[in-house]
Amino acid sequence: GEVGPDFDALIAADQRIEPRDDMPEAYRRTLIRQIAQHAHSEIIGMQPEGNWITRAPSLRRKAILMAKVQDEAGHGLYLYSAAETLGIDRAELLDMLHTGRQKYSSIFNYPTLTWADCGAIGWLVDGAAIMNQVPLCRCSYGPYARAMIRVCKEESFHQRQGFEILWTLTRGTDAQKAMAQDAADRWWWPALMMFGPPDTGEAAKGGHTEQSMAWGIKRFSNDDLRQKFVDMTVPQAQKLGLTLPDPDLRFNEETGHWDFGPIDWDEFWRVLRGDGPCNAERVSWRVRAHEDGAWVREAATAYAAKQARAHTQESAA
Amino acid sequence: GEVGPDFDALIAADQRIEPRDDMPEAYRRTLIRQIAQHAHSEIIGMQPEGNWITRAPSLRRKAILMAKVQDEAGHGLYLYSAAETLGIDRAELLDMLHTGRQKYSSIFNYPTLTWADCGAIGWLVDGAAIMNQVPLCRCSYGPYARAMIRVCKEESFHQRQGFEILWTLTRGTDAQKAMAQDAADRWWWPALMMFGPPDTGEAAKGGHTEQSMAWGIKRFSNDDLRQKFVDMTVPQAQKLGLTLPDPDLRFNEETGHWDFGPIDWDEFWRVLRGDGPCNAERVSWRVRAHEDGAWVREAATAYAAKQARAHTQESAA
Amino acid sequence: MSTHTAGLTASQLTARYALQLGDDALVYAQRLGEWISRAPQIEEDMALGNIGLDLLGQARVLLSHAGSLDGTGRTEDDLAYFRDERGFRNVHLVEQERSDFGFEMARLLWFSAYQAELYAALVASADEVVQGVALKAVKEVDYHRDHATQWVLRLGDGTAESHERMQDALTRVAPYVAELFDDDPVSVAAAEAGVGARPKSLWDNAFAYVSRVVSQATLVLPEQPTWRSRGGRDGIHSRPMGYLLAEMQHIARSHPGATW
Amino acid sequence: MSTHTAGLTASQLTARYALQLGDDALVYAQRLGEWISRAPQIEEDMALGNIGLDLLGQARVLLSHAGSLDGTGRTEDDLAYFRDERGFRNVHLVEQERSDFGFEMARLLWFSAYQAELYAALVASADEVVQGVALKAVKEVDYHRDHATQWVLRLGDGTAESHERMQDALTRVAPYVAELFDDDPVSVAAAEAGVGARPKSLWDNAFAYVSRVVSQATLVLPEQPTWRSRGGRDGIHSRPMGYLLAEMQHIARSHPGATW
Repeated sequence: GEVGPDFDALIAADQRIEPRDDMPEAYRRTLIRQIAQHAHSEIIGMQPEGNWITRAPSLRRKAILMAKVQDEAGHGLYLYSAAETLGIDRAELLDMLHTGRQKYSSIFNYPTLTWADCGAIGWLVDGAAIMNQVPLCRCSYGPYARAMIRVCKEESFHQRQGFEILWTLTRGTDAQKAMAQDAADRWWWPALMMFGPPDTGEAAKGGHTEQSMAWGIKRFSNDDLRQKFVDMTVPQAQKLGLTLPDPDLRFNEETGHWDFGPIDWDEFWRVLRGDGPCNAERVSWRVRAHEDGAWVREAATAYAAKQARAHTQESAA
Repeated sequence: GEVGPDFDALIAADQRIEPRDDMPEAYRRTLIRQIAQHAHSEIIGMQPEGNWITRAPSLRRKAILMAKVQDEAGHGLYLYSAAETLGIDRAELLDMLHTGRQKYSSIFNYPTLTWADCGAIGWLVDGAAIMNQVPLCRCSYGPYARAMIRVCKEESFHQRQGFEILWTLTRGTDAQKAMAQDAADRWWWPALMMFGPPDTGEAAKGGHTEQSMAWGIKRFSNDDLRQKFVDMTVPQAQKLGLTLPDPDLRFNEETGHWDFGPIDWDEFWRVLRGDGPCNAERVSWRVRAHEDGAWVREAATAYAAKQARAHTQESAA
Repeated sequence: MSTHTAGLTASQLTARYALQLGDDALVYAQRLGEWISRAPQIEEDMALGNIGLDLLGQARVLLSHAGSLDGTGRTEDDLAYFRDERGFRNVHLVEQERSDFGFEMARLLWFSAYQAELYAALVASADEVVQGVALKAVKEVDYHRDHATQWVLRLGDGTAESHERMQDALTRVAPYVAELFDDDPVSVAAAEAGVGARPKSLWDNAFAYVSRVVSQATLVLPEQPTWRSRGGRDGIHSRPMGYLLAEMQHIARSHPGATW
Repeated sequence: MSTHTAGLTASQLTARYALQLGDDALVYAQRLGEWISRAPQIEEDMALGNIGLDLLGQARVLLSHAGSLDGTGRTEDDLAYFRDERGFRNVHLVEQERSDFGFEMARLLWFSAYQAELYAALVASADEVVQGVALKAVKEVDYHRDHATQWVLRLGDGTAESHERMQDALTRVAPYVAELFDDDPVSVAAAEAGVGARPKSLWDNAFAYVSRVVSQATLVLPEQPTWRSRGGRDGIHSRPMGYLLAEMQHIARSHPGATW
């Protein structure tokens, strides 16, 4: 539709755009895509850790894990609500997830093979997510920014819990230590890929970075965030006593940053295309839950309609 | 139909009746009922032990158990074939099992709670079954008698395997010993009930013993077989170091038999009526397997018909 | 493995009682945990997770209490992860396999109707820990029961399909209901000691509640089934229990002596 | 947990190779064991039990051999019951959950077509135990493959429903096929040592066999799927594996040090 002068002015003044404000269609579409992908990531992200709820090795950890996965469902809900303020509804968004027309974070296409993976997800995956998400708390779109504030608060709690799982394992039996190291070996590179392809070079093509930056949706480049994450995480790995699986990892005295080796972008693109270890499983699991629940949702709708009719008739009488 | 003089003469001479021979309708019906019940018991009897195939605690035991449960399927097949010689087919018999119109041995309505129960079933349940079945090797109906010869040979093998499971457990850790004792506690009385209600008194009413004896289908009374079983089993329990759960159990010097306490016939009748621990589960498990496999059996029938047609056309050409 | 209570000290009796209440809660929490990421809608992933968490919370306090009173000094994890099937004292209802959502709501309706009465009574328990659990749980269970109630209404009085499925679910749950209200020796002795409640005494109110919901949902309570479950309080369980424990305990058992 | 073969002694290499062959057989035997009492007809309870027993027999010899050669002195039971998921080297195909009978026959067709070629090659193995297993297994696997073939024909060319279900089963199995024929480092090194066979070298014959059966059954082989399984030989497994091991190992792990 027609976009008034307010939008550009608001963006220029670093003010929030609200649902009632006019906005360019491309801005709206970009936000829907991004918020939906984020919401889907929360929902699909329930699966890798959900895989361990029934097997968590202590009741305390079981309770923490259940609460965490439940939080992810909650994040999904806030985010779908934020997307709905842009004039699309959750059912449509879920349908796009189920039919592969919208994506979720590729990190969730990796399997959780041991209990230590619950730790690694909290420490590395939630850690990387926070790094991506903190700037979004200042995103130009109000409802998204507000959702992110709430999400980030809980994520940092989850990150600490993940670190604590690994802390306990690395102080445990030899088998536990090996489990923790194995998890770090498998999750480190995929976590670095979470920041997306590099900002320059061959792999950077087709990204949305520039426009998103101009619109105040994105605040930092992929590579900057990735470097921040590495700088934050390496000392934590040292504290844990875990070796990160990168022979090129070393502190650069000149730049004050940790240098790291080349990322396997072929793997990144392969997983993104659908050939990751769990792509097929994640979507089919989600679709099965949705289909198994169709009769329940239909019943709820029918019941609500009956109640509304009864209420109307009562009021009319 | 009309029954010639041969039948009575053959019975009187303790000769075998064969499928081609005339026989009284009641004899035929009694045999169908008994052979079918016996076949059903083999098939339902796969479940309690089948419950442990995926969990058997050593690969050797897993292999023995798989082979045993497979033997039970084989016994079911021989016995259904024997019943089919009496002019009824397996599908009809299975239908009567599935709809509760024919029974199976009540012993299989008890659960297998621990690995030791696989031992107790072999030792006590197969032991009691053999006691019941050995006389049937001389049953007046030929096909049944011949099936029983084969069945009994394998059953006595199973009985030894069950004894050996318990032998190992009773020489094992405290937990293993407790497991073995617990199994003996739970299976002893149900095993005694396998011989059926007493031959005299209130509980004896409505039995078929007398006629079956006259027809040479049954050779010993329930109580006689039960006593034989007790006399055989008590010394085995002593060898195992297991206490049988009957404070009245003592050797009677006068009779040369082991006296035992009163059996809880209320429990027997309750389980027979359908209110045993696993009645509902056993039948529904069986029915589900049958229903899940319906499309497969239909396909096999359709394919066989196509093949037969093709063959006929070929021959005609 | 007997449930006879003769010769138990007061502490041991309370331990036994706490153990069976704790086992019901633990095992049902385990089943509810299976729903997370599989529910009909995301709100329901959260709700079932919440209910599971409440039950897990009850279980942890009750099992710790049992372990500290019974003289063995076992922790909640010792009891949850290193006890064999024959030692678990939960009723069969909670150990049945996860089925469809209708079955879950039928199970939750009965279980929470039972627990609502149970904890209402245990608020007066002479044992402080049991009383403490009850004081917290009455509010939690009120929410569980309301949640199940709302769904039974929606499903019973929703579509033709949901009506039929909800009715079928009530039938499938029916054989497991009576066991909740059986007067087992431990509960009876605990009730006499002022610590527990007699299960039978909880029946009238729970039944009245469920009946009301079922009839408002345009459903009928099924006839008394031929077969009914028994034995959970004696450690006699149904087929699914061993598999549930295998899954729950496997990692802990794979690392004996480890802390997590 | 690496599968790099540099620095392995000849015995250790053979041990690694025997282990992965043994794990395929063990895990598939475990899945086939689930069918017993659940098959479409009693003959099939027996047949699937038989095939499971054959595979279990192969697994026992191969695991014992692996344990005796790798320097750890582990027994078949140590390896089956006290190894963690990351240590299992089987392909994903065999660990997938039991599904319907069509899926099982599709899986068995591919697996036995693979094993038929594998053991035909291993009859010439320089390792006596591997050779011994192969000599026995070629006959067994010939029966397995024939059994699967007969069913794929019946289901493919049976009723309209069975045709559709069998076609669907082939599609569901498809993503797990390629992994069987991947040249993993252990197999390649074992082949070079004259002990093993290169998985890639088995593909042509196995594919030709399956193609023939599928087409005779009036079915079509599905397109190459977007996603395919990887990683089993490195101990990277799919979701069902942990649950399979929990069930299989639970009792043994519950009684450490016990003999059975």
